[in-house]
Parts: sequence; C-alpha cells; structure tokens
Amino acid sequence: MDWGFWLPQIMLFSSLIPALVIFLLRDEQFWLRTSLNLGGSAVKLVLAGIMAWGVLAEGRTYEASLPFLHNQELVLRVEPLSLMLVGLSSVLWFITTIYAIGYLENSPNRTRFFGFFSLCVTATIGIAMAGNLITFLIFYEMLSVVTYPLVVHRGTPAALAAGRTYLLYTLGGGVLLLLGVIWLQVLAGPVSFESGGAIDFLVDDHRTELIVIFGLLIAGLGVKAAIVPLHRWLPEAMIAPAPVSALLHAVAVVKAGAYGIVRVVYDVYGLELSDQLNVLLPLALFASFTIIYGSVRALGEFDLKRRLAYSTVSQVSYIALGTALIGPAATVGATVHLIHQGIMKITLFFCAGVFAEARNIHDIREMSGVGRSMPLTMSAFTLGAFGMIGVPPLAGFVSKWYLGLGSLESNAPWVIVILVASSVMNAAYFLPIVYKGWFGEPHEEIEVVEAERFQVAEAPWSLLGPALATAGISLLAGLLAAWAYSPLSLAEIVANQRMISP
Amino acid sequence: MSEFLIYGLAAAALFAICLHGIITRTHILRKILALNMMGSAVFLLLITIAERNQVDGVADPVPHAMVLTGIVVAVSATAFALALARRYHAQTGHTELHDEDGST
Amino acid sequence: MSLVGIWVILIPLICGLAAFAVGGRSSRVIGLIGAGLTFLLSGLLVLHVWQSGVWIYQLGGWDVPLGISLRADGLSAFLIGMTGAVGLGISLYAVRYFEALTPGPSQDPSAALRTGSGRGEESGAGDSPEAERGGTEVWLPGASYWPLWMLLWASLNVLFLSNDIFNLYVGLELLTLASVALIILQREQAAIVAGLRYLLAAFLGSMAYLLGVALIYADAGVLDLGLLADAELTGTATQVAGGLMAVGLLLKAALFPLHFWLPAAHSSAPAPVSAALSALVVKGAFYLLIRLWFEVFESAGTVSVEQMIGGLGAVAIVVGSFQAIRQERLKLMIAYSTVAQVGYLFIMIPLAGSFGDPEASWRFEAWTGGLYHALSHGFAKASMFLAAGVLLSALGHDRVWHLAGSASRFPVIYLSFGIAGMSLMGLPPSAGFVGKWLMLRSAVESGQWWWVVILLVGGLLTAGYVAIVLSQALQHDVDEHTEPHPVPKLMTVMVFALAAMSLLLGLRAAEPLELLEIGAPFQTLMSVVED
Amino acid sequence: MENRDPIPDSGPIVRVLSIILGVALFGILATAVLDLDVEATGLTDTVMERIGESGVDHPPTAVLLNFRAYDTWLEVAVLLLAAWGALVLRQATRLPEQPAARSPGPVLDWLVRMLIPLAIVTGVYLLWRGTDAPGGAFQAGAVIGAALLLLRLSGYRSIGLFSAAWLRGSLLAGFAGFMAIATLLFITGWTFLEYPPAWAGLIIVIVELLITWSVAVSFVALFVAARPDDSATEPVGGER
Amino acid sequence: MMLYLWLLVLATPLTVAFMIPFGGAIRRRAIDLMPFAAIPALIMALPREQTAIEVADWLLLGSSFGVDQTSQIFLLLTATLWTVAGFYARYYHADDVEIHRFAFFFLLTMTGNLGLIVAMDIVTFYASFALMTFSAYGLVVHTRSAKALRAGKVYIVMAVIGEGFLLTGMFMAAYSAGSTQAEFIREGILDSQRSNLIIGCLLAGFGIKAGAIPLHVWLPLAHPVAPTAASAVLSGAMIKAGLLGWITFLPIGEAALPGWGTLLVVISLIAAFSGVLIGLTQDDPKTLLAYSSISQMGFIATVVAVGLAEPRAWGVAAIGCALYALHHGLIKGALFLGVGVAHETGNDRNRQRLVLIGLTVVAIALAGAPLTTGAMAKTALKEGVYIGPEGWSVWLDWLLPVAAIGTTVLMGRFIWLIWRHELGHVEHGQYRGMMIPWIILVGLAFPIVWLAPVWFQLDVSPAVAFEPGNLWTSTWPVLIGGAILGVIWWQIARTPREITPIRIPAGDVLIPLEWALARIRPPEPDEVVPRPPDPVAALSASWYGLFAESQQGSRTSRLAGWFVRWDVAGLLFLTIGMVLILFMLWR
Repeated sequence: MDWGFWLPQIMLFSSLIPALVIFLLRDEQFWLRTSLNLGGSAVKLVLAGIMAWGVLAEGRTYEASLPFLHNQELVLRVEPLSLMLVGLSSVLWFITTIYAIGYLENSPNRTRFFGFFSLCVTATIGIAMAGNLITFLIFYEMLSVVTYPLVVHRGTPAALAAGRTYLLYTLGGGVLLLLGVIWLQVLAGPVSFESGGAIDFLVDDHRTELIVIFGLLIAGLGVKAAIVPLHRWLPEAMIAPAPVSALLHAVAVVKAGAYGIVRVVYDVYGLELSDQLNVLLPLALFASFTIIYGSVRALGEFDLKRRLAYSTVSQVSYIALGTALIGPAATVGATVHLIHQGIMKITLFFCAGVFAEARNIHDIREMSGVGRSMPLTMSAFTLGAFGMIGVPPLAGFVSKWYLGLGSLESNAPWVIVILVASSVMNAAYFLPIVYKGWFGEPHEEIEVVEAERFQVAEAPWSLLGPALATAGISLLAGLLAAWAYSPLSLAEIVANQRMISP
Repeated sequence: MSEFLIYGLAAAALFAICLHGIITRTHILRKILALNMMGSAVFLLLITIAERNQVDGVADPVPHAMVLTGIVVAVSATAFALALARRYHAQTGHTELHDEDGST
Repeated sequence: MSLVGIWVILIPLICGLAAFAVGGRSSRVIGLIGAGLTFLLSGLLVLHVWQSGVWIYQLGGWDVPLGISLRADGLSAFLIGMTGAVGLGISLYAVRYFEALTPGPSQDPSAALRTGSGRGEESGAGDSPEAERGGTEVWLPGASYWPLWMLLWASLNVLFLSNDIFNLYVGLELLTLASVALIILQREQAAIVAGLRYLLAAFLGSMAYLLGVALIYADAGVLDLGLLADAELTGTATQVAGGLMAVGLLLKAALFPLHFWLPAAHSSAPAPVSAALSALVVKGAFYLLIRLWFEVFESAGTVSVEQMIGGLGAVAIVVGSFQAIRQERLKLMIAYSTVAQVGYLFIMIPLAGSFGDPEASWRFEAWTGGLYHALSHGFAKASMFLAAGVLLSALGHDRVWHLAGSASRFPVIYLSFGIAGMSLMGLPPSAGFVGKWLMLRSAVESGQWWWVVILLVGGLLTAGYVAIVLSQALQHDVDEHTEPHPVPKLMTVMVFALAAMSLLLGLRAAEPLELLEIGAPFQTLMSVVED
Repeated sequence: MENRDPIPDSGPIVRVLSIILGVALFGILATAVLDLDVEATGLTDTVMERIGESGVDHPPTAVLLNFRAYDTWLEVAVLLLAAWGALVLRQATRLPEQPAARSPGPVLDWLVRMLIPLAIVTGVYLLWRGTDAPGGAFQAGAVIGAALLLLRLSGYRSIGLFSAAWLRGSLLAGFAGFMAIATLLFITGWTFLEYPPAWAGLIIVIVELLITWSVAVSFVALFVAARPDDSATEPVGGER
Repeated sequence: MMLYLWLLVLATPLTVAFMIPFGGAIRRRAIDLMPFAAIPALIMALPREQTAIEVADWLLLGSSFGVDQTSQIFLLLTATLWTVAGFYARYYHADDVEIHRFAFFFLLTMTGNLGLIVAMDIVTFYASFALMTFSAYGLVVHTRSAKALRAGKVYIVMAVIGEGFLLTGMFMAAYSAGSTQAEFIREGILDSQRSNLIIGCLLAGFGIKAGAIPLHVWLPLAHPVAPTAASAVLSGAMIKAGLLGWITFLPIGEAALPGWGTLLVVISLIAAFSGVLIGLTQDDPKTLLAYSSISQMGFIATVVAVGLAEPRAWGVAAIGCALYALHHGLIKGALFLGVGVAHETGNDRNRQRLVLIGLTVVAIALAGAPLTTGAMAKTALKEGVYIGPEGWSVWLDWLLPVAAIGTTVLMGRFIWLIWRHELGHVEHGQYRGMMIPWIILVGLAFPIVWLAPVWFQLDVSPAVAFEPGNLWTSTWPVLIGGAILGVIWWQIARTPREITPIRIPAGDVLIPLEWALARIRPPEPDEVVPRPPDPVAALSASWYGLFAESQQGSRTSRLAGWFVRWDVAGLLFLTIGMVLILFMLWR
C-alpha cells in the first residue's frame, strides 16, 4: 500500500466521514455522535503524528493526486509547511471537539452543529494539504460555505444577519480569488505550490497582469485573513457559539486566509518574483495598518468576544506582514505565528466561552473579580493574553521576535515600530481584562452563587480542560521553542526550504 | 415575379401578420388561431419550396411530408390549446390570459 | 450494445404506453421499471459512446439525406446520461409523491399533496362525474403521471439523439406537449393558465423554428445536421433562419426577456414535474440551440449575435436573481432561479463563439463549461424542486417567510438545498464550479472581461437567494401552526441523492469532460486544449 | 368565479410597434425568400431514385411512412399526447356521452344516417389512395373522426360506449401498433423502422389503418374532453 | 550539570509558586517554603570562580545561563535580599487572608529577578525581566487601596512602555549581532548602523526599571504602596535589574560613546539631586525612601555614564557599580523593612529604641558616613570616575559629595519621620518575626559589603575606604549634612513649625501629565462605541430587506408583471428575433 498516496486522503476522510454519518444521526444519539467525533479527531491526530514523523524525521513528502479536469489534478501534499496547518488543525480540532461537546450539551441542533463542525475541519485540512492552487481554492470555498451554518447556529435575527454579512464577505472574497486563480492559470497553466514559485517565466511579458493577479489573490485571501478593510465580518461572526468562534478565529477561517497568503507569496509567486514586482511593500503596509487598526478598535470594544475578534484582526496580519518581508527570519516568524496565534487565540476564546457559560459574562466590565471564583479559567486567559502581548516565554514572543528580526533583515525597520506599537496596544486592551479578572472586586451577588459552585468546580472539565490544555501548549510552544520538534523548528525547516530553492 | 416569389412572399406576409395578431389580440382563441395560421404560413412556404425543387414535374416530396407531419403536429397542439382554453374559460370565465393568475 | 441508442428511446415509450394501457395503480410499477431500465440504458449508451466514439444510426436503413439518422456523440451521451440519472431520481421520488396523492380508504383526503397554489382547488378523484359513471376505474393523477413522464423522458432522448432538424422539431413538440400535459396533471386553475401560456409560447417558438427549418431546407436541400454542418452555409436564407431558430429556441429555453411563461409553469406543476421541467426540459431547447449554433451556423453565425445572446443571459442572471428573492413562494423562487441559471448557460454562446480568434482553444473550453453547468443545474435544480415538494407536502405551504425554523425538522432537505445551491453558485467542490471555472477561464483567455464580471457577480446573486432561504430556515424561532405531515423517507433520500450528485460531479470532472470531447465541434481546437 | 373584465386588445403603442416590427420582419423574410428564388432540387432526386424500394408509389407517402417514418411515428405520438392531455384535463379515464341525449330530429337523423356510411367509405378510400396519390391515414382519420363526432353531436351513443380500456386502446393503436411492428422487426435483426422490402407495402397499410383509427378517436377525444363538465363550471376554491 | 543547577535556581521559586494554586495543605506548605526559595540562588552566588556559560538549546530560543563577576555580586545581593524579605513577609502577612496571593507573586517576581541575573542571553533576560515586571504588579497592588491601584496603573503603563523600548532595542541588537548571547549583543550594537537607536532604546527601556529621570515617575508611587517586604525587594533588588540590563547589554567599556555618556551623566546627576530634594518634601517615609532610591541610582548611573563615555574607566567602574549596588540594595532593603518593623513596635520603648538605632545605623551607612559600607562603596565608585573622561572628574568630584550632603539630610528627615510618626502604628503581634530578619539584614549588610571584594577578589579593597584621604572625603559631606540637620532641629525645637512647606506629591512630573491625559482621553464610555458603516453589511442587509419586504404582500413586482404581459413578451420576441436576424445578416 502506498502510504504516501493514501495517508493524505485518509486524513481528509477522517473528518469527512464522521461529518456525513453525524448528519444522519438524531440529536439524542449523544454517545454515537461523540464517539464518532472523538474517534475521527483521534484518528486525525494519530495520522498527523505519523505524517509529522515522516516529514520531519524521514524527510518524506506525502502526496496524492487525483484527476479533476482535463489537465488539472487535485493534489494533496504534506510537506513541512502543510504540516504546520495540518498539525494545528488536528490538535485543535481534537481539543475543540471536547470543548464543543461540553459546551453544546443539551442545546438544540447538535447534529447539525457537529456535522458542519467536522466538515469545517475537513475543509481546513484540505486547505492545509492543498498541493496546487485549484485544490486550495476548492477547499477554501468549501470552508466559506460550511462555516455559514455554524455562524448562524443560534438562529437569532442577529446571528442570521451576521451570517449574511459573513457569507457576502467570504463569497465576495472567493470571487476575487477565483478570478485571480483563473487568470493566473490562463497565463501559466496549472499552478502548483512549489517552493520559490514557478511562474517567473511570465514576468517579462505579463508584468502588469501578474501584479493585478497578485492583488486579486491577496484581496480574496485577505477577506478571510481579515485584512483591513476586509475585516468587518470577523467581529460580526462573534455571535456564533464559543467553540465556533474559537475554531474560526484560531484555526479555520482566518488561518485559511493567512495560510493562503503565505502560499501565494512563497509558493506561487516566490519571494524573488514578488519582490521584483514590488507587491510586497503594499502587502506589508496593509498588514501593518491592519495590525494597528485592529488594536485600536479592540480598545474600543467592551464585549469580550468582540475585543478578541479585533485582536484576531490585528494578530493574523502578523502572518501577512511576515510574509511580505523578505528573509528567512520573517518567514519563520510568519509561519510560526500561524501556529502560535492559533493556540493562543483559541485559548482566549475557550475562556470567553467558559465565562459566558459558567457566569454569563459577556462584557469585560462584568469580569470584575472573576479570577477569584474561576482561577483556572482566568489563568488560561492570562497566559493567552500575555502570549498575545508577546511576553516571553509565551509563544507570541517567539513569533514577534522572528518578525522583528525579519523586518531588519528585509531592511524595513519601520515594521519594528508596528510590532512594538501593537504589543503596547495589545497590553492596553488585554491587561485591563486580566487586571479586572484577578484584582477587581467581585460582584456581590456572584460571590453568593460562587460559594455553592466553588465546591464542585469552576466550570465543567470538558470546557476547562481544553482551555488549560491550549494555554499549556502556548506556554510550551514558547518555552521550548528551540526544541527540535517545536513549531519554531518546523517553521525553520519551512523557511530553509523557501530560501534555498531560488 | 415568379410563382415561388408570390407564394413565398405571401407566406412571409402571413407569418408576420399572424405574429402581429398574437401580440396584439388578447382573446385566447385569436391567439390560438394566429398561431395555427402561422403554421400555415410555414407550410405554404414549404409547399412553395417543394414546387421550386421539382424535377421532371415531380415536386420535392420531402417538404410535402414535412407539411403533412407539421399539420398533424400543429393540429394536435392547437387542439390541446383549445381544450385548455375551454377548461380555463369554464373555470374562470375569462377569455383572456390574465397575467397574475400564474405568477402569484 | 451498439443498438442501445434505439432502446433508450423505445423503452420509455414502451413502458409509457404500457403504463397508459394498464392505467390505475399498476402504472406506477411499469413506470418504475421503465425508469430503471431507461436509466440503465442511458448508462450503457454513455459507456458505449465512451468506448466506441460517436454512434450514428440510419433509421430504416435509409442513408442521409434521404432518411433520418440518429447520432450520439459525447454531448448527446452526456445529456442522456444526465437525463437518465435525474430521471431515475425524480421517478423514485414520484412513487411516494403520487402515492400520497392517491386517495385510498385508509387515507385522509386532506393528506393529498398540494401542488403549491394557495388557492387551487382540492384535487381528488371524487369530483369527476365521468369517473363515477365509469364505475370500474377512478382517475388517478399518478396513473396519468407515469405514462406522460415516460413519454417526456423518451422525447428528451429523441431530442438528444436526433440528427435531423425537422425531426428535432417533432421532438420539440413532443416534449412541449408532454410537459404541458404534466403541468396540468392536477387541473388546478393556476396550472391550467400556466400550462396554456406555456403551450402558446412554446408553439410560437416552434413556429419560428419551423420557419427556420423551411428556410434552411430551401437553402441547403438537406435536413441532416451533419450534412448541414459540412455545407458551411452562409446564405441569406440560412442567416435569417439562424435568427429565427435562435429566437424560437430562446423562447423555449426561456432566456430573458422571453421567460415570461416559465415561472408560473414550473412552479404550478407537481414537484416531480417541476423538477423535470426545470432540470431537463429547458435543457432540451438549450441543447438544440448550441447544437445548431456550433454546427449548422458555425459559418453563418456572427460575433454580434453571440454577444447579444450572452447579453440577454447576463440580464437574465441579474433580473432572475432579483425576482427570485422577491418571491413569496419557494417554488416560484426556484423557478426564477431557473430563469437566472438559463442566462448563465447562454453566456456560453459568446464565449464559445468566434470572438477574437475562431481557432482559439477557449471556445471548446467555454462549450464544455457551459454544458457542465447545464449538467450541474440539472441535478441541482431537480433536487431543489423536489425539496420544495417535500416541504410543501409536509407543511402544506411553501411560503418562504413561513419556513422559519424548519431547518431543524428537515435537516436533510435543507442540507440538500444548500448543496444544490452551492452548485448553482458555482462554488467548489461542485459540478457548478467546474462549469463556471471553464467558462471563466475561457472568458479570461479570450479577454472578454465583461463576461467574467457577470459570471462572478452571477454567482453572488445566486448566493443571494439560496442563502436567504437557508437563513430563513435556520432561524431559531419556529414558525409553526400545525405539526408537519410525515414525509416518506424515499423522497428525502432522492432530494439528497440528486444534490449529492451535483456535488460529486464536481469532484471528478475529468471523465465527463472527456466524454464531451467525443464528436464535439471544434475538433481542430481540441488538440490545443489537450496540452 | 372571479369576474374580471376582459383584457382589451393591445393599445395603439403596441399595435404600432407591432406593425412596424411586423413589416420589418416581413421585409427580412422577403429578403430570404428572394434569396431562395433559385434553381434547386432539394431531395427530389434522392427520393425518386429509391422510391421503388419503399413499398408505395406516392412519393410523399413513401417519405412519410418509410424514408422518414420516424417523423411520422413521433408525430402520432404528438397527437396521442394531445388527446391524452385532454383526458388529463378532464381527469377522466373515459369520455362522457352528450349529457342530455336529445332527439336529433327527423331531418338531422336522416342526414346522419346517410352521412356516416359515406364518411366511412370516404375515409377508407382516402386511406387506400394514400399509397399512390395524395391522401393517407390522417386525412382518413380526420374524416372518420368527423363521422364519430357527428354521431355524438346528434345524440347517438358513440364514443361514450368505449370502456376506459377501449378508449385507451384506440388512442394507442396507431402509435403502439407502429411501434410494435418496428420493434418486432428491430428485435428480429432489422434496422429500426426498416421494413423487409417484400412486406413493406403491407406493413405500411397496416400501420396506416391503425393510425387512421387512432387519429379518428383522438380527434373525438380532443373535442369531447375539452368540453367543460358540470363540476368544472361550479365556483372554484374554498376548502372542502 | 551546571546548567541544571542554574535551572534549579529558577525552578525552585517557580515550583513553590505553582504549589500555591492547589490550595489547602500544599498552599500552606508553599507559604512556609517561600523564604527558602532563593536559597539555591544564594548558594550559586557564593563560588569564587565563575563557571563557563551553559546553554540550554531547547529552551526558548536557546537560553544560556551563567554569571560573571559583576552579575555574581548582583546575584548575591538579590538572593540575600529575597531570602530576608521572604522571612519577613512570612510574618508581615501572617494575618493577611490573601497571603497566598502575595506569596505567589512574590515568588514569581523572585524567579524573574533571579532569572535575569543568571541569564546570559538577551531573550532569557528579557523573559525573566518581563516575568519580574508583570508579577511585581501583583505586589504593588496587593493592598487594593486606591493608592495602590493608581500606583499599579502607572507602574504597568510604564512597564509596558519600557518593554516596548526594550523589544525595539533587542530586535535591532540581536539582528545586528546575529545572536542572542550577551557578549555578541554588545558587539552587535556597535556594529549596527543603528547603534545609537539601540542604545537609546535600551537606556530608556532599562532606565524605566532603574528609575532614571524622567522615567522614574512610577517608582515613588509603586515602591511605597507595596507591602513592606515587597517594597524592600522592589527598591533594593529589582531596581538593580535595570542597572544590570545596562551593564550586561550596553557596549560599555568596549567603545567610547561620549554623547550617550554625557546624556546619561546629566540625567543621573539630575536624578541624584532631584531625588533628594523631592524626597525631602515627602511625609511618608517609604515614599521618601523611594526618592532616595532614585537619587542613589543616579549615583550609580553616573558611573555607568562614565563607562559609556570612557571605555578605559569601565573595568574599575564596573566593580564600583556592582559594589555600590550591593551596598545600596542591602541598605535600602534594611531601611524599608525597618519601616515595617517600626510600625510593629507598639508602645514598647525598647523595641522602638532598637528600631530607631538600627535604622539610624543603616541610614548613616546610606549617607556614606566613614567606615560604613556606603563609604566603601562610594570610594569604589569614585575610582571609576577618576579615570573617566577628561573634565568630568572635576565636576563629579564635588557634585557627588554635595549629593551626599543631600542624602544625609534626607536620611535625617527619614529618621525624624519614623521617630515622630511611624512608631507603633499597628500591632499585629508579628514584631518578633519581622524584627529578626530585619536585624539579621542590618547585621549582615556591613560584613557582606565589606567582604564581597575580598571574597570575589575584586580590584578594590575595603581598605581603600580607610585611607585618610578617602576617609575625609566621605566624612565632610556627612558632617555638613549633620550640621544642616542640627540647624533644622534647633529651629524646630525653638518654634515648632513646618520646615518644608512645599509638598511635592509622589510621582512629581506625572501629576501634570496625568491631569493633561485626563483632559484628552474621554472617560470610559458605557454606550456602544460607534462603528464606521460597513458597506458590505449594508449591502447584505438591503438585500435581505428586499426579500423581507416582498414576503408579506402578495404583489409581484411591476417589472415582473410587465414581462408576463403577452403583448410585451410578444414584442420582445419579435424585437429580439429581428435584432438577431439583422445581426446575422450584418457581419
């Protein structure tokens, strides 16, 4: 059996099949659904582990290509860069599944939720493993669609309105991306992802077109990556249940956009060509503006999830920013932030969900003293927040560090100002929350309730555990960054590949 | 002016006139009749073509066959349309197609 | 094996006649057998063409131009295959659908399915005095459905296989009459007026087409498509004929603004009929037009005509989508969606037309793209109409506004609706995406940017109404007065199966696309595409 | 019943536009016709060359029932469909008699008695002549159908006597018979719609006969079924 | 092996800290262990020989640990102070229900403080620095009083700004160095084309912690409000972290940077004087001590400035720096702890007397009276100044003693404040538990400072302080200061009145700044923040509106109704047909 061919496919099916089966179940079939979910995610985790071993230790590449159109194939390939998102999705899917099971206990339409949830992961895994542009596009669009039912899951008018806005944004972005992809394919033929890009030969005759196509691709991807001014859907989508927000913000949707930008710059155009076309500076400027703008907006939001959403807007653009800088360190920074931002942000959203579930806290101003009754949650939140600020030894610092070095490497020292300003602003909007949670005076009435609850646990373990787990991972990812199997090392491999080949 | 032209132009004129009728007349029966006569216009043209194509006094049988087939087809459609129109009239009392009926 | 092309016409006819002759409830069994066999035969035909290339059959042993030939190339096989698959799905659905419609001792008369009009009369067999006097047999809508449906199916196959422009006319008429008869199956007032309007419009279209046939025959002296294509006609008469046939077929295919008959007709018919009409019948006229356009009028056609047809298609997309969203009833919304999607199909004409460079490879790309879109639309739209039928029979209405919250009770139905919608939008991974992809590629390649814009915007507009329905259904507040009627599982399964097909065909399009290449026009261009 | 005013014919603007466009259409069609005013033979030669093999002498009949039998076969199907559609419209499996059979009166009665045999004879003659001169199944069918109608209109029981099965059988006869023959031959190895030369004439006659009967019944069915029945004229709408 | 010892230094307080959240018996055990958490560090500070740098290539971005001569002294200071403060705090907070919270932050802060000393690369340093900074916030706001919260706010804002400066400087330094190791960083800064920017950033970033003017504003607010044990480590040990940062990462002693040197020396002198002057106006002894710390750090910074300006001087100056830091840290710690002990004396005269004597001894030492640690440290400090840039020594030679006069007066006021206002404030019954650590510290401060140069074989001998010249140099400022104090005391004794009518509020320059900021920044809004319009959302909303409005009325749109009309449709049919035909003909 050719494992290189089958593993990527099994990887996809490990969430696709549970998704399909789940759709056939009734809401009450809790155990079957749960075991399907957990089984699928466990299988995925194991597969991700196997492939990680293969890729990292044995230097293998897993590749499956399936015929699609005349001269076009669907390619699933697992190499270091894809492994990053594959790994992230697998790990976080597993954790989020546990969280979601706890979170949605007894709420209506669980079957629908978990079905689309699994589909969403399938799409993300597909995006991660996409080996050429069209495969990427297919999964990218699939993601837009399958996340819609999750966003509107609550079914309130507000949720539906948010869902419509979300859909319009992502589909609009998809349209731009589609146009860009088609145009590029018309010029270059089937475009597969190759380190350093494979379309240099077009530069002499099609310079302007290439620039326009780059703009289209980035604009299309920028919607999901929430680059200003295409970010507006993200805070609106916060209306979704917490596990969805967590997954949307940490793994699936925004990552799809950011990962796409990484792919386009590194593996479609190649850094050299991108530089030659002078398209990186605008990208960097947009990303920088987003970083600052997102932070400023976050300061003005008092709804916890909305603040986190704007924080995501800001943080995800780090990836785009790093991608737009030329140099191995920037590449390391950009790619490692894919993972780091994911685990940190998911921690924060998990916590936000726990607050909402256990204490019905949605507003930052209600968080006063919540750390006393929910110390574990608040600890996880604090770790996530400090990570976001970029305080060592948390993961966020590592990303920021490489981005900072990268900015100097590519002779764009102004980026440092952005990074530092962003850190300061992150502190400005996260530290008050941390402060309120730990040091604020708890509301009287809550404390009474606490007295009873505290005996048991501050929240169900299915909610708390995932939050703590991801918080722990985000700490370890930073603390052990230099370890050979850390995300950072993986990112370094990715960067080396991208730097050597041209 | 050749025989072909006379009949041919007559067919053309008939076709145009029937089309005018279909457009401007609202009574269903008139519409059906106009359509039917439109068919006749085409058949006239076909017959004319058959005559034009004659070899040794034998007219081209293919247009003839087409006309015969066409007539039956047209008759069938006409008859069915009439049946429908009568039913419609019986149900609603209308002799015209009321626009809103179908679209609400 | 090589005669499967005849059987694919004969079997549905035989079964249809048998069903008619037997009448009553047993017609269902015959109809089902017919559907199954026809499906198999369609598959065999596809296989045959796939393996042995273009199939040509001289009927009665008379060579063209004397006789009539049947021809199955990739395109025909493609559409017959689609008809087979969609037809089977519709048939299986219809079994249960009309079963519910058949009054029996155990059945509550109010359980009869309604076809959708809010004010249509109740259907039932008891109100016909003849039936009472007839004594032995009662009139059953299902009993009439099966033979008519088989005949409709047969006429589609006739159309797709015929290689003779006059025979195509007969086929078209057969199709029209079968459709109208099916529309009025339940004699509701709305259906009758819609059927009448449809019949008259189709009649008008046929006349224009027939006049075109006459002119072409006068000009070329042959009726065979192959011979006409070889003749490379460019005479005035042929050109006039081209215009006439085009406008006639546009009317039959309901391209904006000649769509006036479609929404009412498609929405007032029973669900399986609506599905067949929107998914298959419209494709008949479309098929004929592209057949003619790229074979007979390849030399006579002009860029301006193509652009104009495309322009109408563009307007159709916009107007159809806007109208769709403004419809109160789901079936009407879906019908207007067909108006928009037909516009989408016709954008293929300017793209595959001779714009710029007649020898360019993008023409073939657009041609396959348009056809693939037709394929995807076939499955998706059938699924949508059948879904609407399920909702209608379960809830007793199909008012979009009042579907609020029904997603939790009909999850599979809405899932299918969503998947079908995806296909219509051209979102990957769906068959619609493949079509859209190819058409877009062609538009970009040929530099016809205006079509790029409309193709892309069209997708968004489609999303506009599909998403609205879904969002309405996903609402939390359940808008419910009565407990919904139980719906037979098979119906739901068929809705899903058709939607799933529209998805699966997008995952592996290589083979269907290769099928289309067999015997396609643009033979000279295909080698370019191959690299 | 909804009583709405009839829609008046189109106003002057539409009329004028329609006339202008109609004239233009005529002009264009005329151009085409002028263009076609040339010597051409069409398929005359081709048909005449092979008419001997067709089993009939009259070229159009040869074309209709042999060379292009497929067209004819399908055309019968069209007629069948129309009749069938009319039945659907009536939601009936059989056709009604004249509701209240009135005595036709002595004159009419006599006329009917005279005309019916004449019509039948004429029909058969037309059918027979079809093989070598204008005429054929449709003409014959139309005449016989007219006779049946006459019977019915004058109050005789005719078509109403047909049971549901008979009615269906009659409607189907032409098409099904045609198909049966063609299919049988096809199964036995002949090309579809090919007649063994020796049997061609006979087959054509049989087919024509069947078609004639079907056409006749179809016409009657169309006429009768279109007639609104009592239930349909009642006010519609409202729940039962 | 060494590596794990270094890690143990950090792991010990960290482990104890993370025992606390478990609650119950584990928590109580952790609180008992709190004072011992710095013991491993203390042990590691003792060896006379420094071992090689150890690298943990799996930790962070590759951490390295180790100490050099200078940092070992810092480690000694820090470990000692934390240990003493730990014991002290154990009793100070005995009745505090939130002692676990204090202990948790105390231990975390300790980890950070120790970590930054043993870190030999900039990332680990920064990580520890951040840990210390953010954890110390918990100490600052421990009492939750309004004052504490305000101080905490200012503290954290300044800390974040400081982190920003550091990060900026670190990026550029590390990039230029291509490494994170301290030694390479120093070179890298010089090699960098942006070396001035880097130096500026690092100066400012660490300067905030070191209380350099004008970045000191948080210090007089935060140090006093913290619980006394925390104040002691804040002012004694943590304030040195900034200094250590400068010493470790700035290329002092490697290249002449006269510009930066001048700037720093000016700032430092301003700090040295203004710290004294503003300190004099304070009523709260802890605030006064905080200002004194600003002033004292000014002294040390002067020497750093010398090193910056004149690399040759650094070898000597560094030792002076370290020694002075050691002296100041221990003494200032003792002073702060003493304030707490003074509160606890109750009405017991003996206790009061003991406290006053002890405080006076350390106060005199801080003033630099001869034979005290201060005198020795100051002498060592001056060694560096003498080989400093030309012309500087002339100024520094008399400016520093003048500052010492100020310190003397300041300490006089401190003792007076304690004597008059602070004795016996509260009575928790923890006097003994607090007094013993304090006395030990007072007792140890002298020998440690005296013996450190000998033990570590520094280039400076304690004997220098006993040379007559130096003896006189250290004597006269104290005498003058004493005289001034005498005059003042005489004045007050004659007519009791306020000597210093001016009261500069703690935080000095911050006050107008805060006022100005309050004008600019609107108060926290309770209402929804207005969001700019979103065209896409508006589009989707209007599309939905189109749908919603057509759902309730059963009217088809006019357009649709129009198209359904036969005559319209027919005309369209005709028109399209005509156009198609015409287009066909017209090619």
